[in-house]
Amino acid sequence: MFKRILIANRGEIALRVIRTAREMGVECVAVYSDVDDCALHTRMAHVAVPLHGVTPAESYLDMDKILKAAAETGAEAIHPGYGFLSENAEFARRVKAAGLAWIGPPAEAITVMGDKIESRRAMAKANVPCVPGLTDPVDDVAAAVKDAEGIGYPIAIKAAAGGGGKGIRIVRDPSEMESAFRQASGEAVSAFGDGRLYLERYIDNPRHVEIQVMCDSHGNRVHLFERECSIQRRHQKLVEEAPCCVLTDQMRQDMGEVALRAAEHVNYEGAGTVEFLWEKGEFFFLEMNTRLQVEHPVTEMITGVDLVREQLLVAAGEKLSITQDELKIHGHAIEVRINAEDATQGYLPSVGILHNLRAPGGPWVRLDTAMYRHMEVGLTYDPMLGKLIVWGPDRISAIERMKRAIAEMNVGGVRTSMPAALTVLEHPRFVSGDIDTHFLESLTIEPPKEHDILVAAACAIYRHNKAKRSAMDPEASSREEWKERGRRERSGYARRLMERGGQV
Amino acid sequence: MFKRILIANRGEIALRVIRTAREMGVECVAVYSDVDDCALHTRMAHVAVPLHGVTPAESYLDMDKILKAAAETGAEAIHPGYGFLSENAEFARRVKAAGLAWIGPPAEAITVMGDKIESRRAMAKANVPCVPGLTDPVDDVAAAVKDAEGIGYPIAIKAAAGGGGKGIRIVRDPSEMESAFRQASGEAVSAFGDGRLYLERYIDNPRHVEIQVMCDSHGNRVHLFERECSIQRRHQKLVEEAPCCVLTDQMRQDMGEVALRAAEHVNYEGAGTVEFLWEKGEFFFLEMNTRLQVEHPVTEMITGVDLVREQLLVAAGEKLSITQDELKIHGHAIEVRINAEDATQGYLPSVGILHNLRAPGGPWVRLDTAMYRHMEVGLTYDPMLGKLIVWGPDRISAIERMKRAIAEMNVGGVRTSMPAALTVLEHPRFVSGDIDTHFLESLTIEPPKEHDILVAAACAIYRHNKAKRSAMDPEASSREEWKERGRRERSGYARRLMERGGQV
Amino acid sequence: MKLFVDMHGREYEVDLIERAGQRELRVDGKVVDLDFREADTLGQFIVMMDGQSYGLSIEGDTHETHVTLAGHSYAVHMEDDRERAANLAAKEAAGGGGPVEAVMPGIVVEVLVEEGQAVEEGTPLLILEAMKMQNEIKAPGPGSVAEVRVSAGQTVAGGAVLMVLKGED
Amino acid sequence: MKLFVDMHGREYEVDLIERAGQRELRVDGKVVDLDFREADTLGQFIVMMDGQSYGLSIEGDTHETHVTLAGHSYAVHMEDDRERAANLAAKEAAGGGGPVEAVMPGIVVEVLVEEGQAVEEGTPLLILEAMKMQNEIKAPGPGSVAEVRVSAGQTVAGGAVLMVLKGED
Repeated sequence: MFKRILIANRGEIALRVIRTAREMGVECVAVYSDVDDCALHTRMAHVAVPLHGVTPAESYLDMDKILKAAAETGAEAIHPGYGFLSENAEFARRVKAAGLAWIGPPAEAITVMGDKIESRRAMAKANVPCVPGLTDPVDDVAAAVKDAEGIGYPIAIKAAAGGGGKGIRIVRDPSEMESAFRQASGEAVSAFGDGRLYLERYIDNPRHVEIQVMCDSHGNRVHLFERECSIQRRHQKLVEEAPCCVLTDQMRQDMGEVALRAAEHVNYEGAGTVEFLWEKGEFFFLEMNTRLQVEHPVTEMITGVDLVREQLLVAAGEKLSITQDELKIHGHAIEVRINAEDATQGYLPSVGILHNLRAPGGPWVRLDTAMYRHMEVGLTYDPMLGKLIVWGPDRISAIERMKRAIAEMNVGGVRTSMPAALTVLEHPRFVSGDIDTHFLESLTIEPPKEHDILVAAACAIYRHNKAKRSAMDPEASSREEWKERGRRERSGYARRLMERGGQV
Repeated sequence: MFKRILIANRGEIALRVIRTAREMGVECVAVYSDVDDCALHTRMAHVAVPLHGVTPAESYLDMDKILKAAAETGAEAIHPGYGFLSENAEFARRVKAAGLAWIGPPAEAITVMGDKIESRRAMAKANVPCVPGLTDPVDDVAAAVKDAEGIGYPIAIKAAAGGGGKGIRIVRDPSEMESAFRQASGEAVSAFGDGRLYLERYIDNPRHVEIQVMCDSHGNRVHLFERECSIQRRHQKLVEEAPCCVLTDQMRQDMGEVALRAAEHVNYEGAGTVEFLWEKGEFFFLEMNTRLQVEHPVTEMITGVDLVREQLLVAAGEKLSITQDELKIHGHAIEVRINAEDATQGYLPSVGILHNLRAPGGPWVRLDTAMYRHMEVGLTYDPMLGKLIVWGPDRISAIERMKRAIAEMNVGGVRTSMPAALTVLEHPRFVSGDIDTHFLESLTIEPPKEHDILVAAACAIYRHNKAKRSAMDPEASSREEWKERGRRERSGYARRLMERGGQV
Repeated sequence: MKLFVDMHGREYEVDLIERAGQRELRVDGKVVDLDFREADTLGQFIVMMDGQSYGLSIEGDTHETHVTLAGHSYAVHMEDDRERAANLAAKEAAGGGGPVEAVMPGIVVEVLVEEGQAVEEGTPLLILEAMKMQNEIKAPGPGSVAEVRVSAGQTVAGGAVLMVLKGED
Repeated sequence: MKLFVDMHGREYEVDLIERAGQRELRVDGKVVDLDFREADTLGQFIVMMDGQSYGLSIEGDTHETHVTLAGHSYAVHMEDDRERAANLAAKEAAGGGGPVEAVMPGIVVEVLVEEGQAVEEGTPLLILEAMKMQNEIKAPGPGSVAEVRVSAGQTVAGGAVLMVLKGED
């Protein structure tokens, strides 16, 4: 096993890797941008190397800086986490060329699976069922309208270089094609620097079901069952669970075998996820994510397998510690993502200082987060602040436990996606398991009226007490306000916006 | 199932019960003393009833007040937690007489098992192996010296009404008997109001191994395997784990069957623990705790069974949700108790305000605690502030995980037992499983020297920065100090000590 | 003190009178008996009402507060008589139009209208990119564009005025 | 600034010089290069030293601080030259005797010695009950009992003087 690895990431996933590495006796090198100089991953690593710079491009996406940090600290391997450079084949190649181990799949697998069109071709060859559609990018709107007729409406326009739902547009009628094509192309260029689009049949009410696979370099491959991720908005998942309540054992086995076929076809190694659209018992290959996923904890909770540990074993050339026969589903797990966004205001991004954190606890509650008191939440990085995960012996008890855990939690200083998750968990359709990928978007997130009187009265007293305090000690209270303003003005987010010429 | 229950307790165990009750849709009534008016159990219950008063006798031990609160709030059952009234047969009887369900065993079982001498008699009848000793209390020192010769030294002097190690003294030579007898008798009177003592052979290097049992009112009885609790000091456990690494499957089954025999003999219902001394493959009945135990989470983690849920089911007259055949040991779990005591200073009690809390997180880490920011830790109640629990697929990975979790945690404002737990977990004897009930007392708890330079340098800068701040803003810094002093003076602990005529 | 309390469009009138240390509280005219305690100095509160106990988080200032209660989040706006009158007057003065503000910080990708152009309710005004997602900002009602204050490529803060509309008379 | 830093009987001499905004730090004469940052205002710090990163909690005042580092707890006592001299003088003045203080708050169960009585090192002086456990307080060295300040049943605070001993000359 490695003595020391470098983690080319930040936030909760950097911490997630540090935790398992510590438990394995592996030292961790953290890298950090200027804004992350007091971040938890910086504090909890054994060695922390400043990358300088603020934007992802200046820091966590800068391959040269990261490889230099690895060389200088004697790291033997690089874990990319998710996002940033995790699905960058060039980086994987450069890591290996530098004589380091890459804690991820071979660059070739990343390349094939990272391209929507290439991956469809490869999967068709491997006899993996795909959604009806074209395997070539379309040139322009006219071609798109023509091709769409062959595939049949509704049509999904997708970015060839895409992922995470970015650059996707749905077209239900030829008349909508022009506007959708232009928007999708724009987003694809802006997000990926590659405007190529392709068309696919749009499955109307699918569930998003994905299979976790793990492969080592000795030809051992296992799948760790499925995750149900239909609760999403703009293709961003919010609530994930395992297992999926509509899969039969036979279907689970079939999907697992198809996923392993897909992995084998691209000589996969390490952790990967094969995503499927599922409708009425049929399933179609959507894409393969060639990295550890945000929602991996639900799989860990139902199997007892530490996926990061397996990743490290595989990258060090060792064998998987588990076989397919040993893997069993034990109970039910649910994850809720804690995003800095105001779910009651159309999921607007929310920024601020986390001054009032309250974490849930008790049996079978897991919190994966890099939040800390006084942390500043800005717009520079991903809005996901952490994940709340629960386990229960069955789905209903897991739902009840998650509702309990959310009720205990408070992330003071920003608004979060938790009220949306709670609304989902309380909804009869979710409880009965009757969901699809449109379910979340159909919900209006609003606090229940039940406690309005209480809240109104409490706020009035809060205001009254605050006013009374100012009256009694006007100096202290103006000092408070001054401090508050100072904090806002000094805050890195404001400073950076100013530097970039914006207003605050 | 009940609609509403009352929890006659405070702290982490009150929270533990509230959490499961919430998940089952059962409302909770909390009761609270004057010092607990902002405690987490008060905040997280559905209904909170003030008991007034400060000392346990004035609040959590006052049966009249608690029964009145139950009547007024329409609670249908009472959960006593552990400690306080949990093993008080009179209270169990009064709860039932008031027409409420008692979430615990029948009063008769409490009575028999609560008396050291009675319980030994009963167990001998049930063919449960006991430690050599007398079944009658000894009258005085002279009688003790005489009886001890028949049993053989070393001798343990125990309080007949005792529990939790209180009032126990070990005598290795007749010359030590007088002083030990006097101390034990004094402690027994002060702790239990009952000075009766009995003698027992003292097993020199035993392990403390206990079996969790659960019984319903329909004659169903299961054991949930063992807990290893040898890491203790003055009979107060510090680190607990499940399973015990020296037990064979056969021995586990034997001990489980003996424990069920013990439970059956006293018509047990609900959750209980049969404690054994274990030495070289032999085991002897020590006592039965007729309540949920502090260390129940390690059993929950390896079995997936929520013991509080089973308690509620049984008390409501329902059947256990699990059978012996379904129960399997899954992995390994460890618990560390977080006590407010300075392990580096001979475990002196530590009091203060918790102003700097940092909780650990990540995979398979559970924190059961009622700590909150600004909580005052005094001497009125038990010094146990909470418990850290981890799970791993095997013992070694659980140990590594616990070390990692302890390293992430900080309880600022008081000293805790965590450095002692860490010293245990890092010790080769513990790692190899070679422990007995004297192991912890043999350790000197001292921080390692390795980081002394770092700590000394950091403290110097800390002092320097503090001094600089005072110099720059003397008014603010004297205000700080004044506030600090005010906080101390206002603090309930100080106030109460003053009221009782003490000095602060 | 009389307060108009708005949460998500639901409005309540709260009267709070303190007399000789006794507090009387009415919401929409009905007496509310409430025990309110600060659990720490950082925003955690405990409230007892109608025999029930609630743990709340409250953050914010005397006008805009956020309350978290059992996992749900309440955005609460408070005005007293005087503030309400002032706010109403300001609103009236703006007619059907008024400033279009950036609801979040971001980058202007494209401005879709020109000064003087007439707009309907829902007419796309500009595209704002934030968190890598593009969002169309639409006209809140019919009118015309009085002033465009931003251009493509510009970074704007949350609350920044993007353009000013003139309402229909 | 020169500081004598004691932790659990291990003593270090720290020199801290700040010149033109540059800080130079020596521990026992050896230069230590340390990056020290406050992560919040409540006691969390991050320290980088010798290429390693450490998350620390530091609490306390300028004389007695407690540090938590990777689960271990350090009780740190600091004195500068002047404070050290004063403390040494005070210690000397007390001779081998001095006050016996309650190391924790509790209740006096029994006083086992009388004024004027001679004691050896380890002679039980009194029994103090705290957290329901009885603890014998023993004489720290040989001498005699100069004064008994408490009696059975009395509640005492941590640090309270229980009796005063006279050391052997």
